[in-house]
Amino acid sequence: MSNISADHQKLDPDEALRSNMTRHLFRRISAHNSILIGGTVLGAIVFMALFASLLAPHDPFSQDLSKRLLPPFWMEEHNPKHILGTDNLGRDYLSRLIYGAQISLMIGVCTAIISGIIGSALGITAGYFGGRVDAVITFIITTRLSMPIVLVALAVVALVGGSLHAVILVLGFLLWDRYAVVMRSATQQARNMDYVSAARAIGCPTWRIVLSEIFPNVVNNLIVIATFEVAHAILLEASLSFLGLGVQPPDPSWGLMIAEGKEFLLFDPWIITIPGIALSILVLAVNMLGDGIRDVSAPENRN
Amino acid sequence: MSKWTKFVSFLIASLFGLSEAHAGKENDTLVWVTKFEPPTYNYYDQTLREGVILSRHIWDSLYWRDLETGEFKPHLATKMEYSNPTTIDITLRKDVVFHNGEKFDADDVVFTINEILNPENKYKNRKLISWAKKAEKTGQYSVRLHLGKIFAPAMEMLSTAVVMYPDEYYKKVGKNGFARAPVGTGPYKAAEVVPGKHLALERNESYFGGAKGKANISKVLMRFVDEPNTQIAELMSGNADLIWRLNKEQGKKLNRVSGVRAVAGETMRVGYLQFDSSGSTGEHPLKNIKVRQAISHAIDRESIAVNLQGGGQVLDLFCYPTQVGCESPNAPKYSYDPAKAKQLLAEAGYPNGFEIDFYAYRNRNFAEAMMGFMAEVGIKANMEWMKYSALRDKVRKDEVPFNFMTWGSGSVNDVFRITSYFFNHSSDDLALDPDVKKYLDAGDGTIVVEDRKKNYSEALRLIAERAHALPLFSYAYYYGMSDDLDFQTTPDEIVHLYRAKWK
Amino acid sequence: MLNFTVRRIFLVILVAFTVSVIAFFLVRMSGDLATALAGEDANAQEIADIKKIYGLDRPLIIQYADWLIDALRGDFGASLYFPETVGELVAMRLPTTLQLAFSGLIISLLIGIPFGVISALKPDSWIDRISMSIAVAGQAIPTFWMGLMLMVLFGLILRLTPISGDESWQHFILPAFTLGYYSTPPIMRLTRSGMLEVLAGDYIRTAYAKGLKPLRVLFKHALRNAVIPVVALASVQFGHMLSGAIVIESVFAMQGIGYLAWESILRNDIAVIQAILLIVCLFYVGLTFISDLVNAWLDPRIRVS
Amino acid sequence: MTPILETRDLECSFQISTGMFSPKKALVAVNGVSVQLLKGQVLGLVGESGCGKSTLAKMLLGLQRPTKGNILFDGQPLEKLSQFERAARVQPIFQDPYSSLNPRKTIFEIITLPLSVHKIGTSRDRVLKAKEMMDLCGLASRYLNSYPSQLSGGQRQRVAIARALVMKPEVVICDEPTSALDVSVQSQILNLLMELKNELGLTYLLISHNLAVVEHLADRVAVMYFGEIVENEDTEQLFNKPRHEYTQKLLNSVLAPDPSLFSRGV
Repeated sequence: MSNISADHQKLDPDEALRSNMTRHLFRRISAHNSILIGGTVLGAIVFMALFASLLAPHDPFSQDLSKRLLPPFWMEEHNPKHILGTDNLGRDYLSRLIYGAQISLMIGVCTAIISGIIGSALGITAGYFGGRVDAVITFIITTRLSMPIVLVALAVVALVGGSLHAVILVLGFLLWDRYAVVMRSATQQARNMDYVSAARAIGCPTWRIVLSEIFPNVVNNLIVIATFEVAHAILLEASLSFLGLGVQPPDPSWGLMIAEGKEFLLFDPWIITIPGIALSILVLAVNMLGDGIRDVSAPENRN
Repeated sequence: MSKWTKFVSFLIASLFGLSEAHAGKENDTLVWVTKFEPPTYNYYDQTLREGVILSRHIWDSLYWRDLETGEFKPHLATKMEYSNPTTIDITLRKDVVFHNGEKFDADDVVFTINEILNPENKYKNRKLISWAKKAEKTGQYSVRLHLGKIFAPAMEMLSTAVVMYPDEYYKKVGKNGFARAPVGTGPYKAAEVVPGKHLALERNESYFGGAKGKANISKVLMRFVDEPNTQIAELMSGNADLIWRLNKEQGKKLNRVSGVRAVAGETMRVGYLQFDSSGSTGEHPLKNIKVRQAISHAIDRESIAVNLQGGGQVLDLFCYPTQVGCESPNAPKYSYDPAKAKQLLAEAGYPNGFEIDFYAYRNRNFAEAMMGFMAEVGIKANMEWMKYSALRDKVRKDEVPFNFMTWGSGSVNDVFRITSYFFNHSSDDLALDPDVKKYLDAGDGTIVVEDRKKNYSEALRLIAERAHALPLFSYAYYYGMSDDLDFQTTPDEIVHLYRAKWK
Repeated sequence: MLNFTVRRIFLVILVAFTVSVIAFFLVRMSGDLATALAGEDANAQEIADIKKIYGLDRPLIIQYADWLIDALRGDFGASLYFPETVGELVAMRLPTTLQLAFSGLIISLLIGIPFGVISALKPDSWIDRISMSIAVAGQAIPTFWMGLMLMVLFGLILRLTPISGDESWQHFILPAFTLGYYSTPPIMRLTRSGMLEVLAGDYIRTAYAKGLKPLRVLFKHALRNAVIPVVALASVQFGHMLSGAIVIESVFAMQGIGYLAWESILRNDIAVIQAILLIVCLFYVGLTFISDLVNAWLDPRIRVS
Repeated sequence: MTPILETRDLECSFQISTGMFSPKKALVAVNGVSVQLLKGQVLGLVGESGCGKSTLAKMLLGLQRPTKGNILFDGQPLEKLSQFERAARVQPIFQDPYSSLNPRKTIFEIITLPLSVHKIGTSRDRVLKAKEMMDLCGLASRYLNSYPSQLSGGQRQRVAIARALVMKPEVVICDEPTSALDVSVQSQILNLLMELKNELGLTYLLISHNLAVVEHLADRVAVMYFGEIVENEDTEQLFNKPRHEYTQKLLNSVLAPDPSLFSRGV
């Protein structure tokens, strides 16, 4: 944080000329607001996921077929023991929702990490070395972009079978394109900086230049994209689950909960509304956080 | 709805000029909305249930099994009898014409059977006839069918699944031409085929009747909608008269909606757990008979059938009760008894349970519920969810020790198509029990009904006693229909629309 | 320019070839095709027969070469499920998907551009906040959930629109809206930032100074310039919509290629999946190719680099 | 006196591809340049932008491989030295102190980067060394843990100088060391450079636009024009009696100042 505010103290005279101060301030305030709100909500969900076993009122896997589909508290005939009712197999819906946060977050975060590693490695390599290396990697990126994600993910998951690991790996190996594109251009920018030349003149080995000179200067892009990709992965997993090839039961991902509730949509819409809203809030929070970070770190990118 | 919303709806509706519903009694059109469109209307070239159902409407079989009594009744044929155990002599009706006016005679029967039988013609559902060897014309209205070897349910097949094509028309339009403009003798003719959208059927006014009887409703429109909620919405909004394969909740809730109702219907599809009791997939606890019995006692099949499915019957034998040969009074029954299951597990040397991979391809909620029941006695089953074709493949490669699958017997009302199929040492057989095979071979090898029943009974008793597989329950689901419609469900998983009528 | 074009065409072909390899091997490895073909109640012998009949027992490389040569001739083979050839099948289903994607695109432009313009005119005002919230919310709601909710509301409760199917243009309202809404945020954002930049430019100030009417300045000068990158984005979004159509078509039971692809994956109809993967890819590459050309034509600097 | 750094017929050309199917063309940036840097002296290098000055500097720093010709250091071909050895002897000071300092690193990290790359000294030693260098370059040591963004342009350039000198190199390549700075700061930095040169016995290659600066500081001046050295003389002689037509033009343009020459940069 100190780093970011330190960068803000540098006032670009050009910028000051062009935009008036109030607007600038306004944007920063609203950026901080979205970081605050998004961060708080996301923090709450992460907390819920981390302490699921303490927070959940029931065992999320324990079934009771005679108590299926009990309605949530705002409806008549609800059971006070199950605040959000029970699911198709009579499992406590609130507990499953709490545990589901674990799975959905895990999918989002792990996918973003895997794709982040792949995409940054490709992007930085292409951006730093340029020339043929860049041409080959650009080609790989173009090829990847031309393949429809949902279709390929479905085909692969159909091939290897749906499981938490499979979904994370498949999405991780598919969602790296945005990282690669952004990191490539950020690296191209950074590598033309004199501090890179200075490091080379010092005799710094290439790996060290990439890791300690280039990477710290492009990593803020990485964080912003990562937040969007977390959201993207969570939604994609939900779509895969909806089409029947996502995470497998009894693990309760929110996407799977929506998918399982699909058949009750018409008469018991609360079954998909609850995880649907939870999912939307999670994605919204992650997106807000990403937006905020981007806005806050935007002026410095214009170097 | 408030005045305001009504006004806005009216405004937008008139703006968009929405077409009014075309379903219903007023225009004598039954709209049946179902999930899958048959890939082709050439019945023998596909395996989809919807296609099988259509075969009963557009075409006819030689005999017809009465849906109420189960008796075989003359239909396209006036007489069918065995002249010896591998030869059937058939005499045909003389007054039947196809939808296009072509006369029905022995040439059509011989052509149809020999055409499908020829492997070079690549019919995807050749197995419907593959038990026969060849058909031979013995007169303009008589045919002799050579079986090659004894096939007990031949009569059953000829009375349901084997339907007759018009030879002249078929030769003219070819396999794929026929697929888009099918012609038969049946109670309905295909009036309009719009692939990807719908199929319109019209009543065959010059239908000969036979054992099926003439159709009541003059037009049937079959529409294909993937999403069950959409199907229900279409029914509730009056755009559909009949939908099927609803689950229990949908059925129950639908009954509270005015103008429509839901009816539960049982089918002969059997759910089962298959154990690798022979150990051909390697070492695992299921090789121990006590473990298999423990699992059989651990799962509350009744509860799943009642609570999750809302219908169907719990089965004690590995077959559907109406199937010929599906009786065995001395076979043991496995009641829901977790305590006994735990005790059996302890005796088998697994007092703390064990972990095993559990494969399934449909009814995820049933599988999950079973996993829950097993977890209660200490067995941790890890679900492996696969596509049917992939799972089937894996079973045949001896890579699946424990699976939950289902079997519809191809709507054949004979244990030959289920019990014999799974225990005849084929690659689908994980038990490889020579005693069971011995009795099944004896049952399959005769056409004398009493001998068959005796042998099958022994085989079924051994299967249950040795817990090679656990039959779960028959499948059931709800049909949703408009209140105007009078429609009876049947367990053969076939929607007999020609029997439907308006109230 | 010619050089640039030739280079891009070469890249397009290379990408298409790579995708064809990926599509072929990815799809071919998923489960046994013959088992799928034979249906649920077939036995081992019946399946072995089918394998032989369809030539599925040959080495994969040979099967690939066969397929590629035929595909180059425009023959994508026979569907293993439908009686039509894959070419006929795709030709039959493609219009629905194109109509859906196109109307989705129109809707997202109709929402995205005006909101983007308004929020750029009054940045950080409440209307800016609201349109940005709409945008963010659009990205947070799963499409299938939204589709089902819209269906219940407009189709079932209000009875304003048909519920499912693709027979008339009314059938496209809900699905196109659902699909389009999801693509609105990027268009809105880009319009907004483009407008902000253009409005800050000197020539807009000059135009105002010359005494031109504000609306005229807005539409004639500002919007026209701000919209150029949006057009480029729109072509890419169109490509995304083709694949987004899978979920939408499945929800609304529309017989397009998205739904066809999904069904084909479920029943291992290999030739169809391969063809669709390739076609969607070609669409995407083709669209970016065209937008690249247009951009290069507009901005000569790109050609050189 | 033997030159400490010497180039012989140095040439560098780039392959420019004009299209996939047309042959590549060679763009010659540096063409047969032979210059000598004498120990303890300052060689000024002047010329228009794009004339190949920076390419020459890059080759001397080992950032660009020459296409032809040799670079000799103390009479030895430079290729024989590893980048490591070369780095200890030749160091650069860049034009733009905003881009030459990594914004994500502290002043301490920046100054001691050469030491840590070359694994010289313990971390304690490095702190002392950094403070010593900062002191030498006129920077208060309280900036040790600051980031470049907290420093002014002049201060940044001092950091860049400290980094260049921390390894005690023999030659420093100064590529427009002051042109990005405010006029008021420029002379401070130039004075600092001269002080350090005398104190540490350094040899400079001073690349500049500013002929006044070159005249003031350089012992010899080389004029570069389209990749070639057109004149290489003692400072006094060159400024008094320019021989080459281009040099004359260059000097004239200074007398009648062309604003475009001065306003380039940020």
